[in-house]
Amino acid sequence: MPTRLVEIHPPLVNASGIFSYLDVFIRLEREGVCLGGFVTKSIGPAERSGNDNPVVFDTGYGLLNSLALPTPPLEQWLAEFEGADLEKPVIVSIFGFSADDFADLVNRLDRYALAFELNLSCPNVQPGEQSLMGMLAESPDQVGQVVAAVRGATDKPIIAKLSPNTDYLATAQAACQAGADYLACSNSLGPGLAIDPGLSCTVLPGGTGGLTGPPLKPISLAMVYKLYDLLPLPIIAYGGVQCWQDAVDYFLAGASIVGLGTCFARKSTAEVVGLTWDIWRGVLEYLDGRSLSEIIGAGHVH
Amino acid sequence: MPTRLVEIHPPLVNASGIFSYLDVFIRLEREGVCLGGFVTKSIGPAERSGNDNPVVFDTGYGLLNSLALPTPPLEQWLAEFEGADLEKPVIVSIFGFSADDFADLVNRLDRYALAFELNLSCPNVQPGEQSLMGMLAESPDQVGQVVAAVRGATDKPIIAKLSPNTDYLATAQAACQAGADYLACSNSLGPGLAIDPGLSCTVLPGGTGGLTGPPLKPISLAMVYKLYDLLPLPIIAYGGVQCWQDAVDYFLAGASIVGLGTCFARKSTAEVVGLTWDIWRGVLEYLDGRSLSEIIGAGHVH
Amino acid sequence: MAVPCPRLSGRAMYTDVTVVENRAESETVSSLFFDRRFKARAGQFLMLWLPGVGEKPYSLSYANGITVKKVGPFSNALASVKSGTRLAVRGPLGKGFSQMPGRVLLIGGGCGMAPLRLLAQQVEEPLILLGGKTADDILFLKEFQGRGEVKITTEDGSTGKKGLITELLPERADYAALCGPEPMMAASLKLLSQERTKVFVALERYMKCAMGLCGACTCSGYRVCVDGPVFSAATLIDMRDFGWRRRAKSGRFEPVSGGVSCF
Amino acid sequence: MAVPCPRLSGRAMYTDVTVVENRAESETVSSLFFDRRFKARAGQFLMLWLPGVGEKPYSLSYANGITVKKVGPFSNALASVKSGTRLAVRGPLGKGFSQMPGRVLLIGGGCGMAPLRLLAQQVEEPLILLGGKTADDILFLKEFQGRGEVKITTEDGSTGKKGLITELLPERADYAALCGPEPMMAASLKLLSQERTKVFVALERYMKCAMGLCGACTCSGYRVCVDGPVFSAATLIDMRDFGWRRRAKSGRFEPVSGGVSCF
Ligand SMILES: Cc1cc2nc3c(=O)[nH]c(=O)nc-3n(C[C@H](O)[C@H](O)[C@H](O)COP(=O)(O)OP(=O)(O)OC[C@H]3O[C@@H](n4cnc5c(N)ncnc54)[C@H](O)[C@@H]3O)c2cc1C
Ligand SMILES: Cc1cc2nc3c(=O)[nH]c(=O)nc-3n(C[C@H](O)[C@H](O)[C@H](O)COP(=O)(O)OP(=O)(O)OC[C@H]3O[C@@H](n4cnc5c(N)ncnc54)[C@H](O)[C@@H]3O)c2cc1C
Ligand SMILES: Cc1cc2nc3c(=O)[nH]c(=O)nc-3n(C[C@H](O)[C@H](O)[C@H](O)COP(=O)(O)O)c2cc1C
Ligand SMILES: Cc1cc2nc3c(=O)[nH]c(=O)nc-3n(C[C@H](O)[C@H](O)[C@H](O)COP(=O)(O)O)c2cc1C
Ligand code: FES
Ligand code: FES
Repeated sequence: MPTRLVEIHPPLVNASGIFSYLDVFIRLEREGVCLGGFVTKSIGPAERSGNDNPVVFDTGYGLLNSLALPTPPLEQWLAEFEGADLEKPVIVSIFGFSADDFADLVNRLDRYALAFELNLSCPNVQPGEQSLMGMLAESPDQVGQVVAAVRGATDKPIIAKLSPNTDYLATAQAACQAGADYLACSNSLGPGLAIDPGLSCTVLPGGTGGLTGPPLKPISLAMVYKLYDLLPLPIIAYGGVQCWQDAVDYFLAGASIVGLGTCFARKSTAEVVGLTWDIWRGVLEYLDGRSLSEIIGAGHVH
Repeated sequence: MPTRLVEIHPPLVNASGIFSYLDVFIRLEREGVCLGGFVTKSIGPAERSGNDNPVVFDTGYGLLNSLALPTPPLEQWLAEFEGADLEKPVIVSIFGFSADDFADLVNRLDRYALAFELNLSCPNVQPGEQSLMGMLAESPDQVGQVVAAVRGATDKPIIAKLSPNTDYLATAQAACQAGADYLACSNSLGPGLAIDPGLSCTVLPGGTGGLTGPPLKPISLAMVYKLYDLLPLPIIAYGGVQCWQDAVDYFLAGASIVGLGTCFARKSTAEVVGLTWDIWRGVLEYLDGRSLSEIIGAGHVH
Repeated sequence: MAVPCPRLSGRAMYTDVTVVENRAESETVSSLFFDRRFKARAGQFLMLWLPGVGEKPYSLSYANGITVKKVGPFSNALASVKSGTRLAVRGPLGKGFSQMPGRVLLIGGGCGMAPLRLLAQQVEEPLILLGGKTADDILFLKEFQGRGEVKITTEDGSTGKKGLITELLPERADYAALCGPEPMMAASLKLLSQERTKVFVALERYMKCAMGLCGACTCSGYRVCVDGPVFSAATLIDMRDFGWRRRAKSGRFEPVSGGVSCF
Repeated sequence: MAVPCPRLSGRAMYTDVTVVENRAESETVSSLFFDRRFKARAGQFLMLWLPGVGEKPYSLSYANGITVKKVGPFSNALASVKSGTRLAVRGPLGKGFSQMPGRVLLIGGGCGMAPLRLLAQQVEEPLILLGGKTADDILFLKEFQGRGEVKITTEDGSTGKKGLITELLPERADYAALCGPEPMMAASLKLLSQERTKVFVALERYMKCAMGLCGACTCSGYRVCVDGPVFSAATLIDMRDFGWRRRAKSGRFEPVSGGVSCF
């Protein structure tokens, strides 16, 4: 068991890049959302616009996105954190282009974070860039350096967010050795491509985008299951959760916390709130009086 | 343009492992299926039972399978080919555990094949095995050796079937250099895992299975698109085709032939025949008099 | 009740059922009853999954039950589950028997009596012919007698007429349904189809995906899991393999009479 | 017609439309008409995608059309598409205006007149107040006059009363709908809500996903693309950012009056 625990009750959060901003979290908290905490969009070292629209494409079975990490200036983030009237804890997701970037961000944001989630694995890029996935998740060495730099800068829990498209066992091991407290599985899949047959051209800027939603679920579930066996770190599961059964699957595979993203597509604030309650109530009914810890990893029958 | 062309009209086939046997192909041909040819299940060097049931799991959005390459004895395959009263051409899919295995199979099966599809990329295993994906698709070197061995054994077109889970650009390049005539994108994704919350255990033998159907579509489409730009080889597209729009997407991305697999789930012979016609008629309406070659790759607007 | 999952609506892979009774029908045959009734036509089947053991097809013999003959590892494990056990099942799968208005002949042997039992509930006053090696093979006798006239043959004469079921044929009928060992069905079919009878036959083949994809269950190109397991005589004419051979787990052909048959 | 795709049924991302007319409404404003009518409530919008240029939200001004003011690169490109051009659109998206039985006041400024034009068709005998800098800003005048009484203000007095639209307030009404520059709407709201009028306001924010996921379009935590763009006065009370600030493409805050506004 790690010394640094992420205390989140209920153990449900939004996924990074979903809802993104503190004002949306405050709104959802006021309306009674059933999440134990929130995860910010990935905050970067400098203002970025991200890609031009269209940045999402619904395949009918999952979502492709190529937001490519838009982020307001860090000063604005700090002001927003200062002014935020929020009771639930916030996991701060960060990204950068070097270990120093990550460490600097942690220094500036430390007092606002319950924990830091390191985005090591976004497959999306603005034109001409290399992706975080390419720079970091594909290289256990790089991942080790980033985590070590962050470890040096904070005592808060560190969550290493992995990619399903790389050798995640190696990345996870590197993150673990460098001092990560949690693993997060997973960032988006692929990337994939969308074409509009009517206009006969690709849809997303640069053609491709990360795939999320139901297609990711079995892949991410396999990651959680394998990493639970391999490493002693607790796991936050992301990927295709739509209903309580999906959340239960992740707990059985070994996740301690489950994150929700694409399932909120097209949902108003009231509908978002309703869905979180449906999911958590379903989990409670499944537990039928047992504690959650009894089912975490219970799908590992050998 | 390759010297060795796979002539298939209409340019639709079943995917390997779907329907699998010659007697099913004969039945579908008699009933008027709208496929230009058939692809056998992957034929191996020796009889194999594959995994114990359950070998499939429907996630509700895609299919996990872990058949793990069952194959009757080669002698039976030869007898079945001899006796087969089939008009449409057959692409023979083969697999082996060494370059020699592949070459031997080609020697024995050469006279029955329109072309050979090399399964370099199946992620499924019987307990204790290494997967074809792990042995071959993850190593461009190995892929080069297998393709070269097959090239030495036949003048028939060689199709290298790639994995979406590995560095497919490198694999494709190795296959191309070693003399492959076609690329096939792609074999199944992941693998992914399925858990039964009711019984609190994993479903598939060994836990994981390759993911096919709609989740694979955007990933495989990205592969086709990128490989079309990178290499001069024509492409056979597999992955998540459910309707004519999906087939059109693949043609626009650069595929010359499109394969159908998971879309046939739960369909009777008559329904399979109907679906193939729906897909091909949709493509023809989309073409609206143009020839297919006009749209192959036409989604590449720069 | 928890909100059902949109992902699973109408396409859940498994239904969890609890065994509420395990009833011995004979020395080697048991029926399992579930806490759930299935809306099914006779001839349709369930895939029953025993974690760690396997997953195999069984015909519904009751709206809420199946009947299993102990012949190998899976069927022995299945026949010995205790009441209270939770099982995961897929189905009902496949095409069952059609409506059969008119005079119906039901012809059953071995575990074929399982789907026939359910079918007997779904047709009016059938004439029922049952055959077995010995008295112990004749299942559900009371229930069949409650539905129509029953005639029996056994090879050892321990009950009914001594001999083969084919000796009771031809009986005149508008429809006939055959469930049993394939050689018996093939022989009966030959005798029957010369008469003006619409004949339906329930086949068994080794099943893997049970969703029409893998081809494992092919009988002369028909995928038994989706095109069958019930076929009309008109289709059977086209099926060379019927009564002749089937594919084993690897896809290897074996004679239908070979192996440890459950009949 | 080709069989529709099960994958796409009810959840296709884009609808392809063809522009059948590009009508100049003024020097800087054009309406595009499509070969397809949308079932929509006034206030709902389409995401319009111009490959290589971008994708932006536009309110339906007609059941089969939108109205665009040329203010920047995208709107200029859009306003210059020729009839016959094929476009891909998403929508109608968002929450439009509710039913408004009773006396309705429509208050519009700038491109806000676009959704208001459609709304004027959906309510009975509205009283319509239109404001602009100059006569050229007053759109759809004939069509508004065909639906109810119209009062106009312009800042330069080139048509209607010289002054601001707020000077025509308070008008008594059961409902009021406001579409226009945010400072104008904020000022009007203050005057109106003291009366017993149910007020609805249509907001604009920078949109990326337009499906409620990314948060780009937030106004004080409400995601305008799914919770709006139409909000009731009751909700607006809770929205500090209304009339104050909005997020730009990066998420950076900017004043609502800043930048090249389309109003
Ligand atoms: C549509 C269908 C309905 C069936 N209904 C019943 C039923 O109501 N009652 C019943 O007792 N049995 C039924 N069976 C047979 C059952 O599925 C098992 O095959 C049987 O119980 C033997 O399994 P085992 O592992 O115990 O024996 P094994 O040692 O595996 O096999 C014994 C014999 O059964 C055959 N067999 C094995 N597995 C399968 C399979 N998955 N499908 C078809 N044949 C197989 C083998 O070829 C062998 O000859 C049905 C089969 C099918 C295809
Ligand atoms: C719900 C909604 C409905 C709209 N309806 C109409 C309409 O009916 N007619 C019309 O002409 N315009 C409408 N707009 C505004 C339109 O989407 C564009 O913003 C506008 O055309 C300017 O785009 P541009 O690229 O030409 O100018 P730019 O140079 O990009 O921007 C000009 C100004 O518009 C703002 N803006 C840019 N992009 C967006 C965006 N995606 N969403 C919101 N604001 C943006 C900028 O902050 C800037 O102040 C609507 C916006 C929203 C959110
Ligand atoms: C629109 C969108 C934006 C995202 N932005 C981020 C991001 O900024 N940082 C990050 O680590 N992951 C980001 N992701 C990935 C999600 O956090 C999550 O890992 C993924 O969507 C899988 O979960 P889901 O299937 O429930 O959506 C984004 C996903 C989407 C759909
Ligand atoms: C049940 C099943 C069995 C398969 N068996 C094989 C196989 O033997 N050899 C092979 O190359 N691919 C095999 N595949 C992969 C398919 O050929 C195909 O690449 C994949 O299913 C993607 O296409 P789809 O999404 O249309 O199903 C199998 C797939 C399924 C679902
Ligand atoms: S069992 Fe796979 S096709 Fe019938
Ligand atoms: S534009 Fe993404 S949430 Fe509204």
